[in-house]
Amino acid sequence: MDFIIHPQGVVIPMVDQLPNLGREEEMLKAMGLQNIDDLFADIPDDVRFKGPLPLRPPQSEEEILSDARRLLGANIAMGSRTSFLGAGLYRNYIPASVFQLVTRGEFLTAYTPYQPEVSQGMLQAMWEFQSLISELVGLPIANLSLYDGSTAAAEALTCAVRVHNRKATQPNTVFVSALTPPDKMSVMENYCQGAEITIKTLEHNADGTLNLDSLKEAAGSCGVYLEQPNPLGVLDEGLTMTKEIIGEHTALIVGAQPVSLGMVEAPGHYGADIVVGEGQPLGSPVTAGGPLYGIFACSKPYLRLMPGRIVGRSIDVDGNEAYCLTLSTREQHIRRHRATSNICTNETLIALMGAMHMALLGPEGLHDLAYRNAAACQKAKEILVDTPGVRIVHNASHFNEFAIEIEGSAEACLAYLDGNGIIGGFDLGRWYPSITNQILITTTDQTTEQDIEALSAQLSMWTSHQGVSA
Amino acid sequence: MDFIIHPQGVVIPMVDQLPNLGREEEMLKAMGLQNIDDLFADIPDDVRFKGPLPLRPPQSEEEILSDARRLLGANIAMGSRTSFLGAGLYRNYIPASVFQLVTRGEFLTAYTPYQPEVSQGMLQAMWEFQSLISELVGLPIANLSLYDGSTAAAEALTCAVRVHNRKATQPNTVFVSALTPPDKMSVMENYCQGAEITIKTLEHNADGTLNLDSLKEAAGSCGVYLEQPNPLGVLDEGLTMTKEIIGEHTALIVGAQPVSLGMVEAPGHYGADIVVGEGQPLGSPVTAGGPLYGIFACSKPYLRLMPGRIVGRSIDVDGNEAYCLTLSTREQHIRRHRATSNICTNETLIALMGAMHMALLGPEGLHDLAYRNAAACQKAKEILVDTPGVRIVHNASHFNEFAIEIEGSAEACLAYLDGNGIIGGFDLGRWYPSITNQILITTTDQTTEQDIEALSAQLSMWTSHQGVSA
Amino acid sequence: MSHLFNHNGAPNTGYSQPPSIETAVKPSIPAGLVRRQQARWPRLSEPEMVRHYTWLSKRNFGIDTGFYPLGSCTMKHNPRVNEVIAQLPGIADIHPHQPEHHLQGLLSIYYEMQHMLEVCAGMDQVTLQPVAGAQGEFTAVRCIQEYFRLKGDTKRTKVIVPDSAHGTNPASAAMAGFEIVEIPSRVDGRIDLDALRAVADETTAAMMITNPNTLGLFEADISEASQIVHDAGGQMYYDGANFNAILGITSPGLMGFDAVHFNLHKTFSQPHGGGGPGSGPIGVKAHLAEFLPGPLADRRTPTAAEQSTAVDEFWYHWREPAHSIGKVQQWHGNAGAVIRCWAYYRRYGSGLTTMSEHAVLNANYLRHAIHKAAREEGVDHLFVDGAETDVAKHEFTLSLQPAKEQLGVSAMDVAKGLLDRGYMAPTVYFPLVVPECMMIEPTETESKDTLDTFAQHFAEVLKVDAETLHAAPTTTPVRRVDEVYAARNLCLRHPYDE
Amino acid sequence: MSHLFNHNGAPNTGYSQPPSIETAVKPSIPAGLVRRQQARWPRLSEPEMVRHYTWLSKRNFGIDTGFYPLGSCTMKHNPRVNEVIAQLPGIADIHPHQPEHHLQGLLSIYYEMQHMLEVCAGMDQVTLQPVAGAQGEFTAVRCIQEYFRLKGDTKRTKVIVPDSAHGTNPASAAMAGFEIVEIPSRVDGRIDLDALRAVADETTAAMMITNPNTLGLFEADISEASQIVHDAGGQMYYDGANFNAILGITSPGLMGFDAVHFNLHKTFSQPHGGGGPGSGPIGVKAHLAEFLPGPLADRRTPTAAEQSTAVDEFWYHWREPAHSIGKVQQWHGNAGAVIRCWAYYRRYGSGLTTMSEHAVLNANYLRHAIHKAAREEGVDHLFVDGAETDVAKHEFTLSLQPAKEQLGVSAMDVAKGLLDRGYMAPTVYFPLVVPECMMIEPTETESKDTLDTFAQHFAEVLKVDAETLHAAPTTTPVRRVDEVYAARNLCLRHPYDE
Ligand SMILES: Cc1ncc(COP(=O)(O)O)c(C=O)c1O
Ligand SMILES: Cc1ncc(COP(=O)(O)O)c(C=O)c1O
Repeated sequence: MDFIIHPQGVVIPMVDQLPNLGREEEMLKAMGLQNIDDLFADIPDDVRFKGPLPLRPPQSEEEILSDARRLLGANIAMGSRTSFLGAGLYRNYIPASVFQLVTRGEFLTAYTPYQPEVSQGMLQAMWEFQSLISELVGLPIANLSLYDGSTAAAEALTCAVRVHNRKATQPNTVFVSALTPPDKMSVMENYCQGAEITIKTLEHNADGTLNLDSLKEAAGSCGVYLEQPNPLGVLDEGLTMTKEIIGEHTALIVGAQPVSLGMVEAPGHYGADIVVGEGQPLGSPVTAGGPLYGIFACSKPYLRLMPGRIVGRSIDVDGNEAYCLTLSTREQHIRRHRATSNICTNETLIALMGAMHMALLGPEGLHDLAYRNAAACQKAKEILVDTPGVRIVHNASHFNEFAIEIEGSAEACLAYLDGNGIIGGFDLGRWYPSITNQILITTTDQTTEQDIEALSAQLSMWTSHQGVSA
Repeated sequence: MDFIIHPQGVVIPMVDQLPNLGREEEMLKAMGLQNIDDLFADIPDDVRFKGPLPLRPPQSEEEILSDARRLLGANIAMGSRTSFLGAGLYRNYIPASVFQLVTRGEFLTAYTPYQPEVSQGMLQAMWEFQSLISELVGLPIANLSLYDGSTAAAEALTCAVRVHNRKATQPNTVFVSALTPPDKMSVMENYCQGAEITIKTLEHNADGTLNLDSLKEAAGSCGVYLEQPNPLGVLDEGLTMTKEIIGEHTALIVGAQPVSLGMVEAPGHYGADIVVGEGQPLGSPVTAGGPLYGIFACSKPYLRLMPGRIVGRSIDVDGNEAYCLTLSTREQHIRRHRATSNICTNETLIALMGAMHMALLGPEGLHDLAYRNAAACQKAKEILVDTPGVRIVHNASHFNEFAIEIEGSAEACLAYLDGNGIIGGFDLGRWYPSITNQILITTTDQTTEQDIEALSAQLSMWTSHQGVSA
Repeated sequence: MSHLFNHNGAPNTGYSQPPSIETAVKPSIPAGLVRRQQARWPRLSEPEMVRHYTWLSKRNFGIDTGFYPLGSCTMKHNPRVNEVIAQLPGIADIHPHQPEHHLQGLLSIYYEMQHMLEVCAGMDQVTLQPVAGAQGEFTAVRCIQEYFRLKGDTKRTKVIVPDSAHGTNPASAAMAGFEIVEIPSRVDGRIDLDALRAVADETTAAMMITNPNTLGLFEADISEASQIVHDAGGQMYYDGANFNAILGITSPGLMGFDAVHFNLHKTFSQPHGGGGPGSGPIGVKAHLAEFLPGPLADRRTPTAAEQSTAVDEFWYHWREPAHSIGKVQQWHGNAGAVIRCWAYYRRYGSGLTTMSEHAVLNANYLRHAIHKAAREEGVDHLFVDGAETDVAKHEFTLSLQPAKEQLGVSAMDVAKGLLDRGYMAPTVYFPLVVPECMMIEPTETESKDTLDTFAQHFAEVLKVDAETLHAAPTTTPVRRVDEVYAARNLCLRHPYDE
Repeated sequence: MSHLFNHNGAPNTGYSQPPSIETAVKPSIPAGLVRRQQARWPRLSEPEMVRHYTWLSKRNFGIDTGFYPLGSCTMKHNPRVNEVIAQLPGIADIHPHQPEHHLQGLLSIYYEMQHMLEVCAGMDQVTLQPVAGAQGEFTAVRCIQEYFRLKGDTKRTKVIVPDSAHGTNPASAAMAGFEIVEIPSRVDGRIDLDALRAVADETTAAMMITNPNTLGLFEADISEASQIVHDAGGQMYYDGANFNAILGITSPGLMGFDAVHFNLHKTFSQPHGGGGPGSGPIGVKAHLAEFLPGPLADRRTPTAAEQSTAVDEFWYHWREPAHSIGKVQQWHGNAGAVIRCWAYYRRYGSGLTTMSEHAVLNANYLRHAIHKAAREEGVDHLFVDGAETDVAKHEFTLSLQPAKEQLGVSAMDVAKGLLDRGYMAPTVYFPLVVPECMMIEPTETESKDTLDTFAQHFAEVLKVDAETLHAAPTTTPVRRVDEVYAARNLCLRHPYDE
């Protein structure tokens, strides 16, 4: 028993989670045992801990909450500053009803719906999620989430190899945009190395668009991974021509920012075989990078070799509509080491938030959300183009991000902005080490005109400081 | 139609609550009508509004939330300061599960359980609430809430008159402690005047306790209203003798602070016929004074003349346990102008929060919560007794409040404390105009030793300033 | 079944508390006041508590569960952002006794709400203090009483109410000490002006009425009624429970009323919470304004010192009306409800008219759809309109008297039949003037599909044989509950000894 | 039925947005990229959306709904304050790329969690990056792979797993490119050391095993197994899915393991969310530490400038291990889950041992109660223990093989019978080594009453005739779902044309 009797007589912590505290004896007696230790008689003495865990004492709910408030309060929430940081994660407003519904215990505290008869709620919700994603990206099939955008991209590569390797003239080879952020690339490499897949890179033009000549080399490989908008925020019309170039037997995998698809063509409509993406901008807060949800959608030929769980609509014994997990023979719990992926726990609840957000938006709402993102981006370009010392790097169309070049080092500039209350964007040098003076500026539906003006003002201050020190 | 087409083409507000926007024509046509105005043809022209309501344009959810954050953020939450303000409302910690469960739509969005077959959840929860309150105050009957502590007290007075008037030697008369806060007294007066009840007052001794001689005058009246702890925070042992003094035919009504009942005797156990109180300290935030919930409990003789709704345990046609509203012949929807009260909408959801909090506390938890309140009070007394210029007014036992006397005016002192980040308590001059230099100091489970030390330090600063200026 | 009182775990099971402050001397209770026997409360761990209340919730029907056409109750959707707002510390953690400079945000919202309600009702001054409709009625009637008292007009001891009035109207007036004079409605459900003329005299303090009335009909003669009462020297009181029908279309002020209450928990979407909390502000014409309970939110130009704390170009402050009747709740009313309703108001703003239009559109459409479905299913002979009318407002009544007579099926039976089909039943047996009454209010937040489907189900229930309907409901958590048993075998709390 | 795609209201029905920023030139999409056909999404108003998802939730079973004895899944109560904490802006509104001085609170929590897991597991370094157990396995196996690669030990291409292993073990190792060697369990469900000796050799990279194993039995020979694998030059990998049984009692470190993953969504109460998210940190011994994916949270004495921003006496910062395999998720793992689990940890602290003790107490008590109830009901001949043992750990298995043989009643039939009695069914048909397996894990957050009642129901289900059980469940939202139909008539999204 681990009661802590406080000097003043108050009995405290951990009690509140253990309904059988105080009943141990009664329960042991019923089993014919003397004490708790009898239950651990099968654990050899030489592997047993001696003494209590060297950890801090238990706390009450109030103390935990107060420590959490103190510690997390010491973090600087993006919303408490003017922020232009995105680079893959985007803070759009999420309607209040989403949080209130997703925390209903029936959703929150359920396991994977292995017993469909009592899990119809989540099963149907995920089937609807698949339907929403399918329409969003323009492909007939979607699974019910992978871990995040990066693992979805990585699993797309191995999936492409599984599907195309036999006919490939460049077997075990995939091509990935050289712009792919190194953290994402690293995930891809980890996922690919076991399958002995070689990842080659595709080059880009100075205006940020894909070099279509470079793409030609990818023909005959198993797959090509490109993003739209690309990591520099550039909308690349060239992508509509890629499928034609690489041909039928090479998978075109497009990584899409889901909010952009309110205005930008669905990749499935210009030939993508697989569309992946970070689902977060729809339905989920940024949450320091997780939990998020990975979108994975594909066309028919990929179905039986794709990763992740899928819900199918079926009937029950009375012929009534019912939903269940299907095609599980691809999965680890059935196929074990021959499974298409090792994924088990995925990101269902975050995908559910995505579904709820999509349900509230509707097609026009998604368009408007995209428009608000894009308008803020356009405004930022309009203002920054006139800001002394700032150059917009790519003369291109952008969705909600674009690169700027500033005087001096990006790192120093961002530190300066930070000192003035602005999270100024992302130092592109962290992705592309040869670049030292470029910042990726991100706008979302939360960006205001004042935010942009504040950024512009501080950037021109920065420029003038640079002038002085130069 | 009230779409607002934004210059940039985005369609906005109010749309999200009206599922039939855009379907008006179709629906009107089905009815053989031309336009919405046809539905209002029965309203004479001379009483119709001309032109739109002169109100501000609609806002989107985001804008409302952002305005709410801005405006409510401009209020100073007690938790953002060191606070000793109570005087009837007390901020104890409420476990997180209470909020999460009470906002479940099934509870939140239900009406009064008029159809018991589909309202068993709230009915049983309220029956359990009655049981919890009954045990808490030591009386067999409790209703399922009145508006707040003041209306509960007021309704107790009229109830006492209904029950005792026939045998009273002082008919239509009740006696109320002279310490009763004027705002509460005002509610009592409003409720009593219609029934032509005279409210007389009971005097108190210099140590804050009830003057038992004064009480003798109340014998033969319909009822006596006293508080335990009293409005000065004093625990008055004398109350255990009041029932004997006033006799069988005069109702003893005790207003109790529910948290105190973890340590202090239940009024029902020392003769109270009716116990009322402000339920807020159990389960509810202070919320600027509402919604709260009024506790009303009584002994058998009052049952059929008491105000408010009551749930009874019953059976359904199959003989299964079932709950329903009962004794509704007392209520306005049946008895109309002869009802025992006009109450209809009450404070069920807040009472439910109370029930949840009580369920989590259990008897020992309530004791500990009371103890924490009292220990903070004791500590405050220990520290303030040694603080220069501060005098503890009543040499008495206190639960979680006590009066101090300070140098100079209480109002100025509180303003001084406020300027130093401390909500210093309640200026007793607001209740008792003849008193100018007393402050009611309240502690709760949220009060820390540092809080008390900060108060003491600032009070001695205040004293020294007073010395200088004097 | 899950029973709270069946749980009996270890001490402090549900909620572990931090240690208390250490004191030199233990806090003590006077010997005669020490609690001897703890409350015999159950002991639940957090998991048990969460599961118990989750289970209970699943046995409860709310708007979120399904269509809730409860007449007179305006069961509209409760926007979810309002709940988020009401939990912000700037409202949840505020004490009403904090000084005004701590409460500028709250005061400005109070001011805005008073103003909005004044505009919508055509009244001169609103107070947000009353915490429910009934309390609003009582408060307004008290103000009227004080008004006459101050004028020395002491003979006015009566309040007139139509027989179709909600029970709170007579109850509230009686609580204030008035004698109730009930006047019968006309056969068509409207106010009988002759009957009114017959009773309105120098003893009349006020008439209380709602418009649209409790049958959902607009009282076209309302101006004349006002005239009659005013001519007799009385005051006109508007029961605002049916405000959802007329926002931006007409107002009590335009109809000649002197006082009105609002049910913010109806018209302005404060969730009903299974019975409460609500909020029942009242608005009055200028001659009654100084009798209102305080405090009212008022505003002025800020001083230089105040400027930095001000939330806009004004400084907001509390004000006590000169002849205030005093208080009806100890604090400033249900501030938490006011905040939610402010958020609701902001969503519509000047577009509140559209809200009312849709409420009336939906009610009339549903009425139409029910009659149509009944004709198609051949059951239209089993009910009639509660009152004849071309258009209803936000609700309408049906009389099931024909079903009762022809089949022995009562309005209650039909109600229970609807429960079996997953609906909350409409209000039954109110107003009392309609025999076997069913009162249906869909609100503006229900879709056409929901209305169509409900109409179909309504007709189908009427096709069910009487025996089956008498036995309904059968699919609910419990079957028909024995209310007589409950009253005869009173069991009002956990019986420890059973 | 409520169908999302049946709703088709007005544009922007569900969520009204503020106006966009006005720009000089309209933002434009390159002509070839303009979306031509909008997604054919439904259009729901907020009330419709709220009701739809409320309805769906009512058709879903969670821990809050009832007892959820799903073996291997550790369905313990999810403390509610953790959800409040996870929604604080200091975690929800944080970007992983913010500079370290913006993230001192987060970093300190990461550090504390790493440290706590290191202590509990007896490992030298933990990384919080993997976002689920399976990803943890993959990550650790990748680290082992790189470890051998750096050592130039290139022949180690095989990973040994017992046949009772969870499917993710072989799947993860295979994903990393290893060949899987499966070794059979002994009849008593434990590891067969001889079989292990037979396969452990210079090609062995690692053995993956969980202890207590998937039958809920503690592998008493675990040290010897470690010895065998280590002698062969391989690494020992501990599948931490069953950590709930041994916290504070023993640790993978003490048992000789080199690497371990944790399922924070099992042991540390991250809610399962209907399938995720989870969090699958891994811990390793020092020799593997520099291969872990980064960033790790580390700390040092703050500089003078840093002191004001520090949350305690340290300055926290990210660190990249020298030979890191790189990343397995793009950011810092599931930070939101880590925060919840940190809150959970704080509630027990050094008392985590008590938590495990109660998990094991409850499992053994339930096992005892089931056998007892079965004897009393005369159905004890219908099942046997999945493996013989005196005590189980946090879960145990039963084999329904006798019921299958004697009555034709399968483990699945019994599972469905339990659904009808309001329970979630235990895990069935896993581990594969137990015929007609039922795997039962009550967790420490269930009360004795719940366990007693479940045991009784379990016995009663076994008394139900076979035909009825084949037809079970009958009281659930749908009846037995046709999984074959689903696979044969693939319908994976809304069919617009139906
Ligand atoms: C017509 C009418 N008047 C008055 C009231 C009383 O309002 P409340 O329940 O808020 O006290 C109601 C409430 O049902 C009503 O419908
Ligand atoms: C024994 C065992 N190992 C591994 C896993 C995989 O963990 P996750 O689902 O977090 O990927 C599980 C999950 O069910 C498990 O039970």
